[in-house]
Amino acid sequence: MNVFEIIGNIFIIAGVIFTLFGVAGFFRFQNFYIRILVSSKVDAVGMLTLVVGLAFRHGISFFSGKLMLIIVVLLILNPLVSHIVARSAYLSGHEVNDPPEQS
Amino acid sequence: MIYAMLVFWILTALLIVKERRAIRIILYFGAFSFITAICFFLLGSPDVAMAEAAISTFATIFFVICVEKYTNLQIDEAEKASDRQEDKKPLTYHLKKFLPPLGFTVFLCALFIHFLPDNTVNTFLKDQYVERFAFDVGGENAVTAIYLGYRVYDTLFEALILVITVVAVSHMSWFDKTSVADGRRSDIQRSGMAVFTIRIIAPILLLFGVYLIMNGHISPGGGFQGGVAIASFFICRYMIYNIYDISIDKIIRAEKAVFVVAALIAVAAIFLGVWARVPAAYLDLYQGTYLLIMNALIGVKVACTFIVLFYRFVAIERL
Amino acid sequence: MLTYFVIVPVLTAVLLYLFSSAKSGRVLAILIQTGFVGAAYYLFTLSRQGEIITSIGNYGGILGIYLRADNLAAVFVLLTAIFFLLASIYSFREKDGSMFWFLIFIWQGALIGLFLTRDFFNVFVLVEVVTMVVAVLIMFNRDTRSMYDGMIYLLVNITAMKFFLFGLGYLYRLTGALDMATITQVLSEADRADQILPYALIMTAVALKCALMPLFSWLPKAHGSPAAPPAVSAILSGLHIKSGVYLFIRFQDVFAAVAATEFFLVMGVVTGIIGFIMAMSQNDIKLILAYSTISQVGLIFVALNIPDPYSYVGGLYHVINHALFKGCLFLGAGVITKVYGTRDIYAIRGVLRRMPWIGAATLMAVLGIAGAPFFNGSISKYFMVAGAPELIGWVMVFMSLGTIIVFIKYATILFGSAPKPSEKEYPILPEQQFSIFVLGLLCCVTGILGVQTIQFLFQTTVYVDFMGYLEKVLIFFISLGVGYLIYKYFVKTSALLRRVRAFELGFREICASMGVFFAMILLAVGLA
Amino acid sequence: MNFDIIELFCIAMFFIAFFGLITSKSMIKSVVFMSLMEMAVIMFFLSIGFRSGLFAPIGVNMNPDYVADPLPQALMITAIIIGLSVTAVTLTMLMTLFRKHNTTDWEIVKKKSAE
Repeated sequence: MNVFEIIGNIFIIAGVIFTLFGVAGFFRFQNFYIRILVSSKVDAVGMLTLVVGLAFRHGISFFSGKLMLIIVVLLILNPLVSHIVARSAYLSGHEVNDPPEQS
Repeated sequence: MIYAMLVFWILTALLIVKERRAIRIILYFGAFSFITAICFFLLGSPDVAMAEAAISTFATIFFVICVEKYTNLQIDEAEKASDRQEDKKPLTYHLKKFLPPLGFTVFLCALFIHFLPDNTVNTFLKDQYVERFAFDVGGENAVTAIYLGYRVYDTLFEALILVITVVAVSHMSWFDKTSVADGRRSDIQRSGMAVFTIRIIAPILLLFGVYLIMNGHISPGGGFQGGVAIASFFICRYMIYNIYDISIDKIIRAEKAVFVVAALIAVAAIFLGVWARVPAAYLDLYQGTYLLIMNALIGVKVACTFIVLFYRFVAIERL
Repeated sequence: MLTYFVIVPVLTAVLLYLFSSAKSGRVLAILIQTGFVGAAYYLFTLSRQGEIITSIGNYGGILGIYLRADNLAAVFVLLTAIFFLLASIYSFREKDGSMFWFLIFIWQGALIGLFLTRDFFNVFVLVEVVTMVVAVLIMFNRDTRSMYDGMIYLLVNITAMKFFLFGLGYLYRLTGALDMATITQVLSEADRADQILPYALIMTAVALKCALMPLFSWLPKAHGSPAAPPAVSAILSGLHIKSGVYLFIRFQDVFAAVAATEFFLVMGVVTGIIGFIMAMSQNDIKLILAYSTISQVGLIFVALNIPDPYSYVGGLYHVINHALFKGCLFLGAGVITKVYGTRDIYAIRGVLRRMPWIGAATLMAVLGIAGAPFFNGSISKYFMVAGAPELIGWVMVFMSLGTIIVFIKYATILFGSAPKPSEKEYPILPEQQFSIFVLGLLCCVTGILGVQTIQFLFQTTVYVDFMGYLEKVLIFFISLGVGYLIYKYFVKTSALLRRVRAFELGFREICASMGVFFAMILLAVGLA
Repeated sequence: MNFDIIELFCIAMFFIAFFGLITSKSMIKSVVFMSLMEMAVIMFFLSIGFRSGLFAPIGVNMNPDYVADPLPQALMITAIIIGLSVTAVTLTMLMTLFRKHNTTDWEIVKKKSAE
């Protein structure tokens, strides 16, 4: 196991942890907008770290180049998806603030 | 890996069975198609996976437009009300309703498994295809070789089905004319950020489509997948400029013309057996040209079909 | 060479759609159809000297797709060509012309492809093409009822083809080939237990195409759809349903080891009997004809599954005869409903007086389907019964008694006094009269020259025993009398039939019946 | 018995879809279940002769023992396209029926069409 592979494994483990936190947060929060925020973490940080880890494991090769391309596309598209979901929720009249709690 | 994915596959299907609200069914269906595409890839068939991924995009768009209309027509409210009534009924009522079909299905499934053949897989045709395709049809992608070489007769009919689909969709719709008034603005509310990002993505998509078509015979992909990618470039165009200015009539005619040309080339090159008479020195060149031209023609044809379908659904069915 | 029989109509369709105006299009269409009949006849004469095989692309082995024209296929191609020519002449002035011709030509090309192909997956693709085309043609006039009919037709048939594709998967895994000839060879040496499942799956789809008993409910909707163009109904009922019968004949040959002939024989009897009971109960003339198609298909299935050459030839001949008389009746019904402005059988009277040519043709077709002496139905029914064991022979006589009752009911529209023509008279077009009358005349000709026609088409020498034929004539007249009595005292007044009339399965029930049929055939083959 | 696990998954999916077809009231759901049924069959075709470790049939001088079967793949691309065409056509019909009857329930549409 060389240095690249070790770094790659660390990245992958970190990515899995990010994803786990994202999923946990998704179930933890009830507000729709907070859920979007949390789930976009899964997409952006978790996925990104995983792909970077994979690229490290493979060293410098054609395959890593393709992975870099995927990272670029992900960086462009993930925020866009979250943005559009949140925007259309807002436009269709979803409340931003939590409704006052009834006791 | 594949088994884990298959378990998810079944779970999504069960979710669809259980769900009553149409819009959620469509969302689950999107997830289902995505998982299916991954399974196809894991089964060693990137071509089919790509086709499935591309198709599911369009299928989801069509479904969403349908369901959107359906919600606007206030059917959904009525259905929700009836759902609520159904939910109030006791459990025995639901059991009575669902047990007979469930029992019947399980019975059929048991019969099916009881008569399951346990033969070994016969690889008679596979071996021959894998060994001979490079000589007979050329290229490096065996799937494309079969699709455009050995079984191009089937492919022609498949292209014909797309022609019929376009005709059917424009004929059977409630809207009589083929296209809406050109240059009409659509009613979507655009977001500046989306437009900005799509402007970056769209050229990449177009390039990707052309790449898939040009490399169809040596790498995964081909005319069909590339054509769908090109069609999605036009979706991006619609989202950026927000205007219906594409003349659908012309595209429909172009599509049919391309079909005729593709059929004639297939007849000339394959049905007449010309490839067998080409001198050996030129065979590679001949085959490469043939595959490239056929891929390009099918790509253009599929792109035309999907543009027409998309514009029909977005511009007319949503009205 | 055979590929051109498929490719030419398809390309013609697209080119006509692209480049022709409404007027030139229809003239060109008729001309091309006429040429096609000549080509089909040429193919038929060639096929009499032996099977013609075309390999697409000359790839050797079974790598490519093969087309073949043996005697059976050539007869079906000839029938297709003639039928489409007459239907095209009939709908010469159809509105929305370019679209109509586009669909008709594609339909023709795909049907011919279905008859010629020797490749299983090709069958799947072509059936899907045909299904789509037919669905569009059924709802050609876009009224609400036909929209629902077309939708049911499309969904049900596509679902059935999923069964077919699943079976094809098992077949491919077992044999490693898609070519029918190779598969036949491999299956003859394969284990019987391995063939049961693919056979059951594939036959479920084929049985749905033929509208065998639990799976019939889509057919009257599709064939009797009120707003569909008459030519479309005629082709559907006369020819299109036969593509299912043709596939059945082919697949029975392929799966010789597991072929469930007795099962299909019983299903044929059940289909025939329930078909004519349903037909009797209807009051809509198009629906009567559609349900009678179901009963006739049942009769054909009985004949094809009797292991006797006479019955087999009789069944094949009945396939052709049924195309002739049912085509004539449907085309005639198209004109009659237009002229009278109603489809109610009790409201239409005096067709013979009002439209003598069409009335005469309809009369000939009715006599043909009822099996009157010297008409084609009697010849094919004679051969069918001649080869059958005695019990089945009497069952067939019973089934033709049912047909006679149905067509006594139908024939009442011919007689009586015509009501006063309304002020806005629908013009009876000469070309429509022509094609209806030609079909009616063919019913008569193929009856008088029955033996010679069978000799000409199938190269099988058959003999009509004079005394036997006389006996059949006697049986016909007895059943005619009995049928008239039953019609007079039962059909007209029965409350039971009124309840049967409303019987109609929805989409979910048809799917469930597909499952029932699948289980039935699986058990029938597996426990045999 | 000698069977493949993927095959069992496909059979399960086929019958889940069948169950959906015979129980679903909504027309949209029926269309979705038809797609599901088709996916089950396609998955079955692709799994014919598959074992883990097979590569995609792309490259030169391949050994048939180490690549997946290319024929089902070529066939299934055709099947997928046919499936999409059917979906598009059916949805168009559905839209027309919605507008006329304002419902998606099979039973109600059947009743209203018969009038």
